[in-house]
Amino acid sequence: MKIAAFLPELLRHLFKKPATVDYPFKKLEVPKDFRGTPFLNPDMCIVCRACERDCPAEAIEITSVNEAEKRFRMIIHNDRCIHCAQCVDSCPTTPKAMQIDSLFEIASDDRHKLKKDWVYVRAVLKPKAPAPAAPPPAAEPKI
Amino acid sequence: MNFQIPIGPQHPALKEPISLRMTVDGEVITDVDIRLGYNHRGLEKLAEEKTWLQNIYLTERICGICSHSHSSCFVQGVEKLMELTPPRRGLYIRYLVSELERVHSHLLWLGVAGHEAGFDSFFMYTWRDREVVMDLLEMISGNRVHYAMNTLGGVRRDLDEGQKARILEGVAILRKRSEYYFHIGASEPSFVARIAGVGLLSKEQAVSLCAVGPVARASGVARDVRKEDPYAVYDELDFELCTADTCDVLGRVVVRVKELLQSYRMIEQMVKGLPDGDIVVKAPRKAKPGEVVSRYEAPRGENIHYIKANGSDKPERLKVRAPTLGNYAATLVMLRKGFIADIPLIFAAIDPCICCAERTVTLVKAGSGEESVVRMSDLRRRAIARHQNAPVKRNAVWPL
Amino acid sequence: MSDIAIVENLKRDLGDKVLELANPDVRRIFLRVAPRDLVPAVTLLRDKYDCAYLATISGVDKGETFEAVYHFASPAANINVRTEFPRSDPRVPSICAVIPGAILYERELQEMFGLTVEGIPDPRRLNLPDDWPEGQFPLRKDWKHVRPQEVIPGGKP
Amino acid sequence: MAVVRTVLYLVVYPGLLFLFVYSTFCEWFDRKVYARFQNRMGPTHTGRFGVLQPIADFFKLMAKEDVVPDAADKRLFSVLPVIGLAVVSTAGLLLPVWNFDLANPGWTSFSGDIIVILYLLSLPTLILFLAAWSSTNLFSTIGGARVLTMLFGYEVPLFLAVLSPAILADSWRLAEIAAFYQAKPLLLLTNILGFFIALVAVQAKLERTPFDIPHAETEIVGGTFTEYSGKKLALFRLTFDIEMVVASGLLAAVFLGGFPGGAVVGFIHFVVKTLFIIFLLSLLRALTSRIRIDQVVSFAWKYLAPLAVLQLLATILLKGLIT
Repeated sequence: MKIAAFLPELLRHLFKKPATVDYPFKKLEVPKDFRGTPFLNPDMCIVCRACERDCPAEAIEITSVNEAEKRFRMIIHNDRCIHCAQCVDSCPTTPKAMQIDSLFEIASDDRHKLKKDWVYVRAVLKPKAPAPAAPPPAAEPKI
Repeated sequence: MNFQIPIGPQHPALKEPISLRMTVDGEVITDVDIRLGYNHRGLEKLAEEKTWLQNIYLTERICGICSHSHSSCFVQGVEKLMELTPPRRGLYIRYLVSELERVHSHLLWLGVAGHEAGFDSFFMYTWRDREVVMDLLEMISGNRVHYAMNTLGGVRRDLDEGQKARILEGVAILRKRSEYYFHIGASEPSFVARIAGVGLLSKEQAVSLCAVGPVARASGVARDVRKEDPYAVYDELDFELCTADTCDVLGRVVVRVKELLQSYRMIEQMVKGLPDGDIVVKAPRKAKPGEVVSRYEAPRGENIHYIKANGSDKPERLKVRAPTLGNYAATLVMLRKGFIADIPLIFAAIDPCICCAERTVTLVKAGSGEESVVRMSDLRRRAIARHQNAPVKRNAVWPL
Repeated sequence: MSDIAIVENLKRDLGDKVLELANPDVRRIFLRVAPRDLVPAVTLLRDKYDCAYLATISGVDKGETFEAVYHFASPAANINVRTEFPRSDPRVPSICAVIPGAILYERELQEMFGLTVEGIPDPRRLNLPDDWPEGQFPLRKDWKHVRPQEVIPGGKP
Repeated sequence: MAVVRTVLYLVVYPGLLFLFVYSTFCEWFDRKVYARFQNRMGPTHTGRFGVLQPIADFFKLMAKEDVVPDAADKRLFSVLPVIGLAVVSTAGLLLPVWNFDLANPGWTSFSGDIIVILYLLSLPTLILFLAAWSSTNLFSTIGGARVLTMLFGYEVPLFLAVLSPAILADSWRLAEIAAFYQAKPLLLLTNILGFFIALVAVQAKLERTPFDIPHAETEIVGGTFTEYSGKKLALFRLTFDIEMVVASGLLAAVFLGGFPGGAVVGFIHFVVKTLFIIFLLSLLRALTSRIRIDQVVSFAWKYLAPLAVLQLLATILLKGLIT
């Protein structure tokens, strides 16, 4: 039972630089593959809806704007998103249509500002396979 | 003359909403009634409406501190249902992250115990050193709290050489700091005075009330799922079972710090012995009908997931029993005969994760003492009288 | 005591009470008994098989019958005792006399599935709110919950 | 001229204005040193190095809503903070800082003023109990009981420790005691034991960790201050700050040889010595954890009181030797 067992540690830290970071004024850099906000690059997307089906928080919504010209609209509800990047893993395209950036300061006072949407024409698959450009069998579109 | 003190759902000492109604006589607690359900999110019903893949992230959000425990326990069970055997490397990474999570959870608890006892410098230092392991986890998994490392059939991210070296470095720093906290926790007189002889739970009580985890191990009950029912990689790692037999909060501090040191050993073994190969196996979307009980040693005790599948891509029944729930009956026994000053310390000693345990509540006969205003003179007389004949016999050495 | 030894002993001790005994995985034993033999089976498990530790009780709604699975954990193996009872009169004996810690899970069973646990020391409601309507048992399969449409305050929909 | 000096004395120098500014400065100093001990930053953004943070807190609280519980005894509930502030400020006037001459004692420094200052410093504890009692809240009732219980613990050792140098200096007047030790500084070393006892006792009087039991927020929410908010709470916190300044001023005067020199040099002495004592107080605060109420009383009577008596004995023996 030592009296003032903590004294040497306290005195040693008296003139050391504080460990706390002055956050809003000095920012910490985020590690390499940090999971921030998901986003879509529309030209790669083949509308297989794997991301919409696998998203735990139902934050991805794909609706067809106009069936004839195969125009689709995807809304990512970033206020519901839990940033788990499952959509990136489930996306069958290579290079990935769904990607995730490392932006974490996304707080806003209005939830509508958090919703991002893309209107895009469904990409015409490069005719590498003679089969018609049907969506891959694994995904059954749920209109 | 006693009156009831509501350590109500909202209280500075409680990080989460739980209601403890203490029937108090002066400073001594005579009776306790606990009431939960303020944070019940109907998780088991929700799990029946989500697919297996989505349920991984749902079970991960049962608790903020031990998120990887719940998701590993769930994924481990589902892999048995789907007869998947994840590759060795994937298993090693999964249980490396779970040991890192045990380190961060125990360091967090050490700080909270210090804060509850008013030892704020200890709280500041332990939480500063906890940042080392949080940065490691963020480097590995991309997020500080919900690591989302697990997927059906393995893990989602791999470890490269640079990360392995950084993990070993971090563990070396943390081992030195943990030994220092062990020394402080056991020798700072004012801190020991607050935790020695407080919250007594004898071994028989611990067994009969089904206490789990460090609370049971601090009362001499040597039960640990990693030793008793070793899952995945734990039969290949050598580590000791840490117990103490002082049956009080000091024993729980000692057990948790010893477990920290054991976790460092395991992490080093896992990082050095990381087999190579791929980290995940393709998983089907549907699971064959069947049921499985999967057990996992979370930082607070034993997690049990009972999963029943009916052949569709959604579970038919998911029953989750979090460790904190097992300790509630033991908490009420510990709280009786304690001081008001000890309430937050005893309650924090089981490291309650209330959002985990929100599926059930326990009870003790509510005290009959009604709320009554006591005259000043006899309040002071009783306060002084109580000091002369302190009713609680402290068997531990009490330096002050 | 290995799994096979436990299974043999259980067959010998319980004899005809054992309706079903399965050992699907290492250190996992599933035992089915009729509701009336539950308490003697649990007492035997606690005394002879060192299963004083009840992890939890899982209630399962199997359509026309209910099922309660009692998960015991001994240092040797995880023994799960299962009982089934018809939906028409959902009654199950309480094992609080044998295992004091079981009160927790029996009350959840009672509240979430609408079973009546006979001899339960404290039938108070558990973690459902006090103003939860009577007769509503959320974990039953036929209890459907329709999620309200999410309304975002302010601004365009 | 004398009227101007008195008004100046009352209102500016050791009076209200100085006490307000200096006590907020001391609180900033305490919070900054306490933060640096814990390897963190402490207040940094309000004014240079965050110096204006306590003042900012004070004015924020003054602007906040002031709720009086309806079951409470309204008049007593709202008048207590003001009385507390008044008591502690008058104690501040008695410090031997300026405007005293050794020859003829005036109203600011007379023989026996050490007793008056000790009495005025123990009044806030009773005011705290009344405040806790009049707010009829469960937690504050317990806080009030704890304040009284602790009073029995640290009061006697404090008095013994502070009075032993007075006995050696053979006078009850702070100015004379300070002058005595300025003349013979070597005798200060004999009071080192008394100094440490007084430090611990003042830490208990100011209810700072390890003795912040009456308002331990993790146990009984706000303790004595649970029902206080807005202006009343601001006044109470100011009372505690001024009490810290006055108590450390008292200890500096008695144990560290007072504040020699006229107005300016005395002022510098006053600032340096009180800041040194506040540094020791925040070191004590960073060092230990909060102990229970029954441990406070047993610690005070098992360790503090005997040591104080020992110090008194040594002083009396020494007094016999040197006269």
